[in-house]
Amino acid sequence: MQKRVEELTIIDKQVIRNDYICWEIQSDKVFDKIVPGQFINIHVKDSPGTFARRPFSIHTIDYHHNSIQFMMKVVGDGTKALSKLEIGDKMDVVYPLGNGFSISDEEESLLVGGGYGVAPLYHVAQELIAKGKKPCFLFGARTQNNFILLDRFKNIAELFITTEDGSAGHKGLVTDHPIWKERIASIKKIYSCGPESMMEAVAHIAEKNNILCEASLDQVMCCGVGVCLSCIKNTIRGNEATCLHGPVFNTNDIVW
Amino acid sequence: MQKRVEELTIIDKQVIRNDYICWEIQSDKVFDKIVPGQFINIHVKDSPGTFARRPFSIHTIDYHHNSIQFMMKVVGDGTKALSKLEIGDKMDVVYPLGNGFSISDEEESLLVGGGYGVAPLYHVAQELIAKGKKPCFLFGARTQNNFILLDRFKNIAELFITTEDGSAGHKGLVTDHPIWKERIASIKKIYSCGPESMMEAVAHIAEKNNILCEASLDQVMCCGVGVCLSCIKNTIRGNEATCLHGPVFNTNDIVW
Amino acid sequence: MVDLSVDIGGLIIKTPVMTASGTCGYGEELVDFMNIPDLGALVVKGTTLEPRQGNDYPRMTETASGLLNSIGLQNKGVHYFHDELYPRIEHLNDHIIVNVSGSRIEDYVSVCEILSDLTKCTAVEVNISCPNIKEGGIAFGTSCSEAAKVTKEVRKVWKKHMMVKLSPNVTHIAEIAKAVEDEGADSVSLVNTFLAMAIDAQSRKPILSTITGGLSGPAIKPIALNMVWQVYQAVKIPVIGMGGIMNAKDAIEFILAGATAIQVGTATFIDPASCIKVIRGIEEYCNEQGVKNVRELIGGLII
Amino acid sequence: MVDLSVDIGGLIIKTPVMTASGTCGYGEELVDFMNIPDLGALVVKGTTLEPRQGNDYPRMTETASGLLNSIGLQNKGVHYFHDELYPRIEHLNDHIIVNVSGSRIEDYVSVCEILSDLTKCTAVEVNISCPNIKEGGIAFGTSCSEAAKVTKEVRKVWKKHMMVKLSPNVTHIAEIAKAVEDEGADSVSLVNTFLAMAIDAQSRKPILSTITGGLSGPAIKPIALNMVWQVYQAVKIPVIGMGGIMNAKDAIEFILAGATAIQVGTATFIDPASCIKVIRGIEEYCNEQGVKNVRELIGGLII
Ligand SMILES: Cc1cc2nc3c(=O)[nH]c(=O)nc-3n(C[C@H](O)[C@H](O)[C@H](O)COP(=O)(O)OP(=O)(O)OC[C@H]3O[C@@H](n4cnc5c(N)ncnc54)[C@H](O)[C@@H]3O)c2cc1C
Ligand SMILES: Cc1cc2nc3c(=O)[nH]c(=O)nc-3n(C[C@H](O)[C@H](O)[C@H](O)COP(=O)(O)OP(=O)(O)OC[C@H]3O[C@@H](n4cnc5c(N)ncnc54)[C@H](O)[C@@H]3O)c2cc1C
Ligand SMILES: Cc1cc2nc3c(=O)[nH]c(=O)nc-3n(C[C@H](O)[C@H](O)[C@H](O)COP(=O)(O)O)c2cc1C
Ligand SMILES: Cc1cc2nc3c(=O)[nH]c(=O)nc-3n(C[C@H](O)[C@H](O)[C@H](O)COP(=O)(O)O)c2cc1C
Ligand code: FES
Ligand code: FES
Repeated sequence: MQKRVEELTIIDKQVIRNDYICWEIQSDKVFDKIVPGQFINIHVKDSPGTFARRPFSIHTIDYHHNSIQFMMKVVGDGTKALSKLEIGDKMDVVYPLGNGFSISDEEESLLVGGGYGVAPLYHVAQELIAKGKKPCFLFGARTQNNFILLDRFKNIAELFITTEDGSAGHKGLVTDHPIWKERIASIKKIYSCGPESMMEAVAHIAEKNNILCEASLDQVMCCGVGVCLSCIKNTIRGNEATCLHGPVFNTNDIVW
Repeated sequence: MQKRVEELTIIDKQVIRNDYICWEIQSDKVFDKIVPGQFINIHVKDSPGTFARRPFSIHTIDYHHNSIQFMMKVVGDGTKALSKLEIGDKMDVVYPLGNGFSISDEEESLLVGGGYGVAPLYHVAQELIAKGKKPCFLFGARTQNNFILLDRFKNIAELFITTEDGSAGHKGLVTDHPIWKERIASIKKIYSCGPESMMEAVAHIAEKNNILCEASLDQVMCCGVGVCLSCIKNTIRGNEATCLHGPVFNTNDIVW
Repeated sequence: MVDLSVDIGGLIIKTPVMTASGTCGYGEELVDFMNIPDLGALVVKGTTLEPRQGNDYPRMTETASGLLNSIGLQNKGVHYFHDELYPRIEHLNDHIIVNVSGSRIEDYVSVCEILSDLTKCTAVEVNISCPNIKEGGIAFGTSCSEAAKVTKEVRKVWKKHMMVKLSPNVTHIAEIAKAVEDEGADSVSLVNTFLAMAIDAQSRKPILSTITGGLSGPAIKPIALNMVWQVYQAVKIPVIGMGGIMNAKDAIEFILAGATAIQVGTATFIDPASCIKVIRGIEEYCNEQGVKNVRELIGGLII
Repeated sequence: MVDLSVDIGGLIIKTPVMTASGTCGYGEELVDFMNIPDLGALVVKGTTLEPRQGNDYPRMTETASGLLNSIGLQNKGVHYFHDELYPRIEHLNDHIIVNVSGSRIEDYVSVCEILSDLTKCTAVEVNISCPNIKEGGIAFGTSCSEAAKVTKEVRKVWKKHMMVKLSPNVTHIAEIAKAVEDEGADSVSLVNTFLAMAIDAQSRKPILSTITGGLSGPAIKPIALNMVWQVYQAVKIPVIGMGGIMNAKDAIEFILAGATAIQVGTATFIDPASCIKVIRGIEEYCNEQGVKNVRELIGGLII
């Protein structure tokens, strides 16, 4: 879909666990196809400390209502100011941005996520399921309470979890989960989104096992449309703007 | 009363005529004596375009509840941002500032006001009445709709009005009102607050008739405590900070 | 109908609004957001003789009402621009102005020579003010004699419009402007970014990989506005003003201070359609104020 | 207990936080808001030989994250300060630093001579950087030789601590700093305000009566921070940093960049208790970070 700047209307706001908000924002105009892994870039008004826009992954799309859901963790001034908005208020959004994941034809795929990185994987799984594929989620967190909305994910696909403190699921990092040993032969594609260290570790496993792997990078962004060149990542093609040529990269192309 | 910086709690908010708000804000701490004509200086959060504080005259004080009422006209970014606050929210206020009017012992006095300048005259009248004096209001506006809360003033003292378009009261400027001819002999003190041109015209009448006259100047302010020297007015003593040596001046001292 | 066209020194552009170099990529990135041909000119990313990877990440951070960057002129070099990029973007505007940078005078000259045969490249903007490369750049822009030298050498090979972009990191910017005017610059553009720095108190480290960078955005507007006004009074060639222009009101202020045209930089990061919104806003302002011709406003400050 | 005392060059002050000249009056105006003796020093309003009315109203306006002023050194002259003001404020701090301004070198010298006998006036801040007076002021601060000359002449008559306040409106601020160090300055303070301008697009007039003024506040912080860092690397005498410090975090950044002490200016207009809040915040930061002595942080930027 063509990129645009638009004032979208907040039609739903769910506060989860105090520090996460799940928003739904609606456009007056019709949506074309939006690719899972694409993101939106929001202008924060009423926050003197916030000058640049703030990027958030698209969690899911409702094409009937031309609305976008995204999950926002409240971390600093920008997200704090946004968190004060209510249903009916407007958000000034540039969207849809970035390349998104390439939803390919492999039968089985693993969707590895951590932190707010799980958000776009929901959209990925939806597309895979629509194509008749079998996605499987593997999420990691430091401790049980750090997960959000696990039920929502469980409802659409198989879900495995790890926690560093062992409070839920397998104890350890996502890369320590037994699933890697058990299913490594059948997994043909990995989609990952989360902390960079996690994505890098996953990429190494993928590389060793010759699995196609895509990761959605989390560079600090500003313009979101490829013109400021602040969000670069070194790739085999040189420094690339992650907002334009990414945020999703084939992990083999990334110089970590 | 000693000056202080404090977060006051909004305990009342009345929107009047769309563009005026009558606020009541309350302190946890006890008030000492606040002089009519003193003002408060508010820090506007959540407004990227507003850097300096914004000054507002005290409309009246409730010493039992340690609360201050003030009337705010919504004109620009700062007042727009403030207008979004609700009962229960806090305002970051420096107060009480300036010298205030000298409530003197003259039997009859005229309180001449225009625009938001009427606000502090209410407090002045209250003090005069408490002292057993007879204040009388004379307010001017361009047109009838520009007056606010006239009833409130009418309730405590005699009230005359003028409008430039003749839509209410006497047609013309406040200085055109017949009261000047009728009562000039008995008026011993004038308190004025409003547009500078009005206050200057009133001051000339006062001077000609040898009436003691005080005016509350409306210079653009910043610090409100006499340290930035931005709010100066030329007086017979040289440039003086109106926030510290004013906002109220004996009009004979002002070099208009 | 307001006439928005201006003459920036032998070059007539249809509106007084251009992109600022390094803030609009090559124009292609913005086609979804606005009709690029409506802009007065498209000023593309700083271009050097050799490709440059730019500085390491992180190379941008927010400051109060501003941005601090040390991109460091990442670009694929003039040959790539000439052969690959230009053909892709030549339809985007009648005036594609290439911002030319280098660390040696010979580099500026070579880049300009290579660009000479590109029809739509009707002007170059000689960047003697980039704070983010180690040698050259800003060094040329902070001394009258060096600034004059670069201008003189480029003038020898570049026959079309030559705009020289000045650094604000100087004591007397008007003197630098006069020096480049004397050597044949057709216009001056100002300002480039201010040398600045950001530190993370918690980690006690600089935020940018390069320690220092260049400050842009509304924070610098009042300083830039004064510089435009100073230069306007000192030179006869047109002045292209920029520095924190976020909307039409800001643009009008620069024009009143003496700018014949203006560039929109950082604003594009906040709203990718900023340039076109500024143009529409200038038009509205002219309509409201009864201005038939935007040229009436140039240097029209009432004092 | 954190030790907050610092030595700014033969003068030990109990905390590294001072008021900035022209932003705290004479301290008296702020007694309701904080305990002035807790500050490292009280730097009072710019003082000239003769009384000055300052510039016409309006002489201040808001800009994005900043303030633009052209107060123009309104003060009642050094004799009034000596005879009337000093006795009233001498109890407010052990170090009352008078900011000395003038349009001729002889004026600086005379003012300092008159101040010599005031016990609590342990230092002067020689202001060679005021952008808001017609002659002198900034002219002294934008040339190494002029800056050196003022410093040299004042040094002859002023035996106590001499701080020289530098202008940021220069190409190489470190060179000016070195010039005044060579002539015997005990410390340098920087930065003063940036020459800047504001225009009202609607009326097409300048907003200030003086057309241009000086910019202060958070907008300039990243530029000021870089200048402090540059000067810190160039001179051996202590650097007093300022420019947009609004809170303890900002103050720590300046100290990490090389400031031995800092001054709080514009912040006082937004919160009259800013200085004391900055001191408390520095103390907290030191406690959190396990810093026993604020001196450990000076120039402690990790690169
Ligand atoms: C492509 C992309 C997609 C994203 N998707 C989501 C999402 O779906 N949900 C979500 O909650 N967040 C997402 N983020 C992160 C989100 O943009 C930041 O959390 C947000 O910008 C913080 O703004 P703030 O003003 O509240 O915090 P700030 O005050 O700017 O920063 C607060 C803290 O967060 C850190 N921070 C700021 N930006 C980033 C960043 N981009 N990455 C990592 N740390 C950062 C800062 O260093 C600081 O420690 C995404 C980021 C990118 C680049
Ligand atoms: C001592 C004093 C007492 C005041 N009391 C009241 C009061 O009781 N109620 C009330 O509504 N207002 C009062 N004001 C005026 C009030 O401070 C301004 O209206 C307010 O600061 C505007 O802020 P803003 O950000 O909304 O507007 P801005 O965006 O700052 O300005 C909007 C418009 O208002 C004009 N303006 C801004 N400040 C002033 C000013 N001080 N005087 C005149 N015009 C100004 C600007 O030039 C501009 O045209 C008082 C001012 C002073 C100095
Ligand atoms: C991210 C970024 C990259 C820039 N790159 C260049 C450049 O390549 N060449 C150049 O002359 N100026 C460059 N500039 C400076 C801008 O063109 C402009 O002069 C400056 O940002 C001030 O304008 P603004 O405040 O509107 O952004 C860059 C600025 C930014 C913010
Ligand atoms: C209203 C005002 C008046 C000032 N007067 C003086 C002065 O008299 N002498 C001086 O050296 N600096 C003066 N300054 C400059 C400040 O001391 C300080 O150097 C500058 O404002 C930067 O610091 P800040 O951003 O913290 O305000 C003045 C600044 C302002 C805003
Ligand atoms: S955020 Fe600007 S190029 Fe990616
Ligand atoms: S507002 Fe600062 S001195 Fe009056």
